[in-house]
Amino acid sequence: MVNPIYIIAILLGSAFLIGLFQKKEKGLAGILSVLALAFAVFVSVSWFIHFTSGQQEVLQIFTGGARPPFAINLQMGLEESLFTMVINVLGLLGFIYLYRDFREEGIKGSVIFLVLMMAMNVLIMTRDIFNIFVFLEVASIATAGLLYLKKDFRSSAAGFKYLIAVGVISSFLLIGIGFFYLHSGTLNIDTYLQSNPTAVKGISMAIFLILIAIILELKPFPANGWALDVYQAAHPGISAMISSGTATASIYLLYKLLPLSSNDWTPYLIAIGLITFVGSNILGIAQKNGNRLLGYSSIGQIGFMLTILGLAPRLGEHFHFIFLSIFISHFLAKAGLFWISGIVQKQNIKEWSVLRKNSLLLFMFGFFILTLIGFPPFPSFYGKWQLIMELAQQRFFILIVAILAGSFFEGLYLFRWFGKVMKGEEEKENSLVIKWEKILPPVLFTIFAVIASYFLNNASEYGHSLNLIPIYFIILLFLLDFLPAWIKNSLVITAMVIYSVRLYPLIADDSLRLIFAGIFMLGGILTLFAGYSIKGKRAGFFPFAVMMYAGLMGLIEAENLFQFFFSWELMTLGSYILILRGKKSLIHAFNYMLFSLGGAYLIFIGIALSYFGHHSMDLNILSSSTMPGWSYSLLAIGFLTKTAALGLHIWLPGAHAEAESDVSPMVSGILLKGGVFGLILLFLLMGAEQSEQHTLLYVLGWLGALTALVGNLLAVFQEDAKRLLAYSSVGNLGYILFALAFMTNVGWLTALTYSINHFLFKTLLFLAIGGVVMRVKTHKMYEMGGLIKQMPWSFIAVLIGIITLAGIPPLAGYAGKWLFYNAVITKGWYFQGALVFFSGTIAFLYCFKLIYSIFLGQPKDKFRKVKEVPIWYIIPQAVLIIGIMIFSARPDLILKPLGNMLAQSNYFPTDPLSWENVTASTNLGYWSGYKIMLVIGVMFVILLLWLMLMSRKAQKIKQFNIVYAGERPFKPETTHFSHNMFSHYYKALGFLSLPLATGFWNGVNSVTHQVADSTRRIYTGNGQTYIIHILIYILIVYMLMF
Amino acid sequence: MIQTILIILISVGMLLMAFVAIYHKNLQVAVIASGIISLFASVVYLFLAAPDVAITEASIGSVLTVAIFFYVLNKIRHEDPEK
Amino acid sequence: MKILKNSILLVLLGFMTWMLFNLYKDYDSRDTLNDTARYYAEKGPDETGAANLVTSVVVTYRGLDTLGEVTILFLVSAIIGLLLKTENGTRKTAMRASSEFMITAAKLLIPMISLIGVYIFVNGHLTPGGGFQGGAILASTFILLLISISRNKIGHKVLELTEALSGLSFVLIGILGVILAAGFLDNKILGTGTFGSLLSAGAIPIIYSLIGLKVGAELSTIILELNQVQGKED
Amino acid sequence: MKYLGLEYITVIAGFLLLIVGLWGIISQKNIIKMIISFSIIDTSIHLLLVAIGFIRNRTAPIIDSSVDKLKAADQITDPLPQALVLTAIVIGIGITGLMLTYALKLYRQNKSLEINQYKSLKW
Repeated sequence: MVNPIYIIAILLGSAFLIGLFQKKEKGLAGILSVLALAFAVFVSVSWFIHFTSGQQEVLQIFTGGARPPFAINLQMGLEESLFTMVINVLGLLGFIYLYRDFREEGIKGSVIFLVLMMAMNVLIMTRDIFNIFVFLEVASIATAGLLYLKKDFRSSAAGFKYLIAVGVISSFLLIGIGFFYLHSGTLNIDTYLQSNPTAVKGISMAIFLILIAIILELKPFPANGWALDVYQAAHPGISAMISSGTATASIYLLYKLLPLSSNDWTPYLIAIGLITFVGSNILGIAQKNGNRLLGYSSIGQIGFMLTILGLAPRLGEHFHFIFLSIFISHFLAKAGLFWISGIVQKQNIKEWSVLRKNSLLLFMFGFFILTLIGFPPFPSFYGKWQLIMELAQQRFFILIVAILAGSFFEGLYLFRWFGKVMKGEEEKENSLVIKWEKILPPVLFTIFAVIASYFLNNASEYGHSLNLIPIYFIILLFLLDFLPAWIKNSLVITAMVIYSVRLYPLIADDSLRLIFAGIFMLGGILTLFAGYSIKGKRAGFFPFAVMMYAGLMGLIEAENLFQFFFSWELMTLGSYILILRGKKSLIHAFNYMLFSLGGAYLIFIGIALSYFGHHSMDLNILSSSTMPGWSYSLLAIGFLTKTAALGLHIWLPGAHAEAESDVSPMVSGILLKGGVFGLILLFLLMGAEQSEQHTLLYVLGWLGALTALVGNLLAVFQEDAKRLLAYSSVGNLGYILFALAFMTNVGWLTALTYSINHFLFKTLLFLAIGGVVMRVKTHKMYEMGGLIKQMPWSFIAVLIGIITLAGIPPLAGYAGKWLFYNAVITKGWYFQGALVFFSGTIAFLYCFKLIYSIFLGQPKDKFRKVKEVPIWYIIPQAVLIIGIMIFSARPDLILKPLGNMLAQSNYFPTDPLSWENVTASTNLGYWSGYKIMLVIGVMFVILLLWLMLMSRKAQKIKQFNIVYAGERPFKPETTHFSHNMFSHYYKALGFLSLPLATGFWNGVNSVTHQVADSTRRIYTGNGQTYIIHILIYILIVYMLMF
Repeated sequence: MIQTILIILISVGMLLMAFVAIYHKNLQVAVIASGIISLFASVVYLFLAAPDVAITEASIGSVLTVAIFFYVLNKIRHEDPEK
Repeated sequence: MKILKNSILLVLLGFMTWMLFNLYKDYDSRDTLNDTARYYAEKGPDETGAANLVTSVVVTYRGLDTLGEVTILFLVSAIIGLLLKTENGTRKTAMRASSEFMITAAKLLIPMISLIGVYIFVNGHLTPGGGFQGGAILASTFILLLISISRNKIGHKVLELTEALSGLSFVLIGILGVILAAGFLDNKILGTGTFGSLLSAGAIPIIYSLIGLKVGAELSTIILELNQVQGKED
Repeated sequence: MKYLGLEYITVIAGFLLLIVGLWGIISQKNIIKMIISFSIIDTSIHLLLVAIGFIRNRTAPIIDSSVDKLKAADQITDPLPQALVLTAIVIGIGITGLMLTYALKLYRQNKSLEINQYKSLKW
């Protein structure tokens, strides 16, 4: 093994040697620097391998010919080797990234860089306090020096502020070191620790000064204005070094020095960390400058790590895993993002949409953003999960809330940025110049992050229980993204078929899961068929579609809460990106993500609360939650964000309406059932009919009823066909929620019937309407009209869809209604039932509007030549229609086993349906889908024949018959019957559809922005103010502590 | 005793010079005042049995630092905005 | 407004004073050496062979610190050069005409003062003073040189060469310590010699001379950079 | 009487100088003044450190004719803080030099030495 002292010697020696070189030898200088940095990487990696392969003994490196504490010693152990390794890898790649910039400026830049790397290595390894001071100064000066790469005034100003601030901070450090020596008689950390230190007031204050100085180096909010300016002004390559490198070294320093203090720093570190984490993430919301935003995010993440550091004594054996997971994601993602920022060379985050010109960059950008937010399967997810669960176990509920709030704010601005990059206004100029040395480091860091994910997954407590095959498949799809769409589509469909076949035996005896698996898989395959109509590559579609379906299937397969949450997040992420793909869906996808993120965190807290007092993650722990009220409510609200209950519904219409034609059915017909499945799981585990949660259920029942009413009502007033369907989904999910809340056998059958129905008809309708919209290129119904001739098939599909939707016999919708009345009467929720019944009649209104405005009436000139929708849309529609027919005629096929299961498995044993062949009966009456179908069918045929007989003499009227045409108004559509169709209803019922929820959320949004915007004014830009902040910060912590 | 009195006097002198350095309008004078603080400090070091530090402070703290200050001030004066 | 702001600052400073007073309260003068210092006093002279214990601490026991600090000066001189590079990249030196008297005086004084500087760092292990002090004195002679001789050609080259070579040698001697003696920067790579003589104390005189040269060169570079800038608009 | 020892006076002077320096750095708008204040803070800390190493009635840590090599431990002051101060002084001039260079650069780019003129970066 190479002695680690050579890292220092070689780096420093090369720096001095390069000082000898002349300007024209800059190529040589570059090579020498790379070699030196590579050597450092080699040494630290070999030590890391040495320690991870079982070696325990820590290497002590002595200098100056004497033993510590008399001379300075360095230490190389597992931790040191890990941290030097990551820093040296960063250094090597960071240097390669900056290579060209250094070259243009002569050779001195590489000298500074090498010295910075050397200083960071020493900082990690040294065991001597004064040595820390010296090399902190070296690192700060090198950092300030590297700001030279940008020559503008702002960069100089930032450099000066940085120097002054760091100067003041290190003054306090030095005072602390002096008094530490006075009281302890040593400068060596180990010697002091071994000497059994007693808490003398003097020394505890000296240690306080040392620690607070290191903490200030970590840029705690709000004493960090100087650092933000540097992040913004520096060359992004340098910012990457500061954010990932210097911060790493400093946080390790703090970790190393913390044991010195006999004071309990735990609460202070937690508070400092959390204030920083939440504070800078809130401030990030109002930030428009990309680099500064990354700065805020950096500082926030470091605050998070500080919190974890503070919690270390409480986290016990899990500490290392949690810390590493959070650390490595921050480390990789932040460096990667700063590097990408250097390629983009844009200030305002809006202009980052230029990234779209390069799909690799775009991919990496998204990858790093998601790594930061901590979505599964990205590395920080595992740590965050473990952390929250440990905190729950120790009843730190407020901490959980604070951490998740901070994460939420971070998610908020990162997703907004992400959205802007994906869908923001197109950059005109073609200015994305990409050099190999600029793209290599982020690519490598992406790969490292994938590897880190893999290892963290293996190391995490529940990771081995995950089914990673879908994840590998998603990665494969990313790699195959260059193939044409139809190949990938076939691949995905095949995979889903294979997956279904594999899955079936596992859940065959669990009808509940079987139904939902059927919806997810069958629906998935059907909707993917529509995708065959799309030519080209359809880049970036399939990985996320698979991600969504993988998430949905994961929900079904989940055996423990970890798997469940993992899949839930996966599903959210996939669907978000699918929705984002729509043309005008930027803001809607963002809203969807916000609600999903908030909902996911509520679910997270709910799981954590339920986990309290248990020692397994099994799903069953939900049934014995020690805080049932809280955990069930939080979980319910979390699931309701996905099912778009009233008040949480405002994201849905836009998201569903603006998505691509074949994505709308996916997210509406299928995805929403994910939320329903969550609710079902929750209600099941809450403990059947004898559930204690009556109040919660009662409230949910009301919520369902009101959602049904408002959703349907809002659907009535829509002019946009897809938006109408979307609001109708809100209403339909209201029914489902209402019926679920009954917690009776029939109630649940109702809910499940509605779920199946909604899947069938909403997928059908969205496919049909989506096909139409794709052809006529408008969403506005009053602009369509008379399309029955051009699109007879779509007409039939929509007709069948709305018959099912409206619950008109003979189709399956009626089955739902019949069950529903039975359930309401048995349960006795008459008033709510009446409300839901009333909303059912409202549904007639919009169903009529849908079919009339689009397909009947006067055809428009410009649509005379539109064709029927592609065959790939018709196939799935046909399948769905067949499905509706079967389910209508033989509902017993599904409902009978389901009812039996609900009755037998002790969930809902009372008052089940009794079946006699195809006829179902309760004590209120009976119903047979088959017979109704027969009767109505006969009636329909008779009526049709009669009508045909009667209207033999009817004459056809040409379109421009004067009797019908009249004068052509200026804007003909607006006089059309279907424009503003139900305005008179609006007068009566409009007050119900006032955008109260939207108003409320807008208010929340603007308040948050106001707070962020006014708080960040503490960063006045004046270096002096920053120093005053630092002094006040020291004083406040001091006063709290002593 | 003489030492004590001397040290007290020097300390008072250092504080006075510090105020001069901070409040004097003329930057040159302020710089020289800060140099004098260093010089006084090096005398203190001699009293405190630290000749090494005294020499260093005198040569670096009071001579070279002041020289660097002057070079920069000179430069700033020459780069008048009016030019 | 300004008064208000200043009084707030004064209150802040008042608290600061209070905090520092608490630090002072626990200060108590020492009457014995602690273990670390006792080791230096008892073992230092024999281990390192240096009579000046401060030197033995600076150069040997805490050699890594010294390496760091020398690096700081090295960094600063490099950074100043980078920061002050003029836009078109050319640099002019000051062209102040020097009087005959100054030149003569400088010619007389410079060798003498330089010698003093060299003497100080060569004797660093015996008498007060050492590399830093000697280096600083060398740098002062450099200032004299700049003042007295216009258009001097004593340019970067010599300084950079001195700087880099002495730095490299410092590191190399450090590495020799690993190979030949007990660790990085161990001075026992050479014999400790007769206590109190010039050629004693192992590598200390060599290292301290290198430090002296390096510090001198670095401080001179800093001054030179600042001086060259000055010439820009003259 | 104890508190009239050299080290006590020096420590008090050091602290007072530190406060004055801090005052200068937070009250003076001129960046040259801020840098001067910073070097005052530096000097004050050096004073503190040297005082910490001082032991009354002992000589400098140099083994010469006045110090018995074998009884050095009872005759000399603590050499370590002095070594630290040496390092700190050199670091101090480095930082001061760098700050001054930045000041010069700022003046060139903005023609002002007032710290509150450099606020193009904020929030």
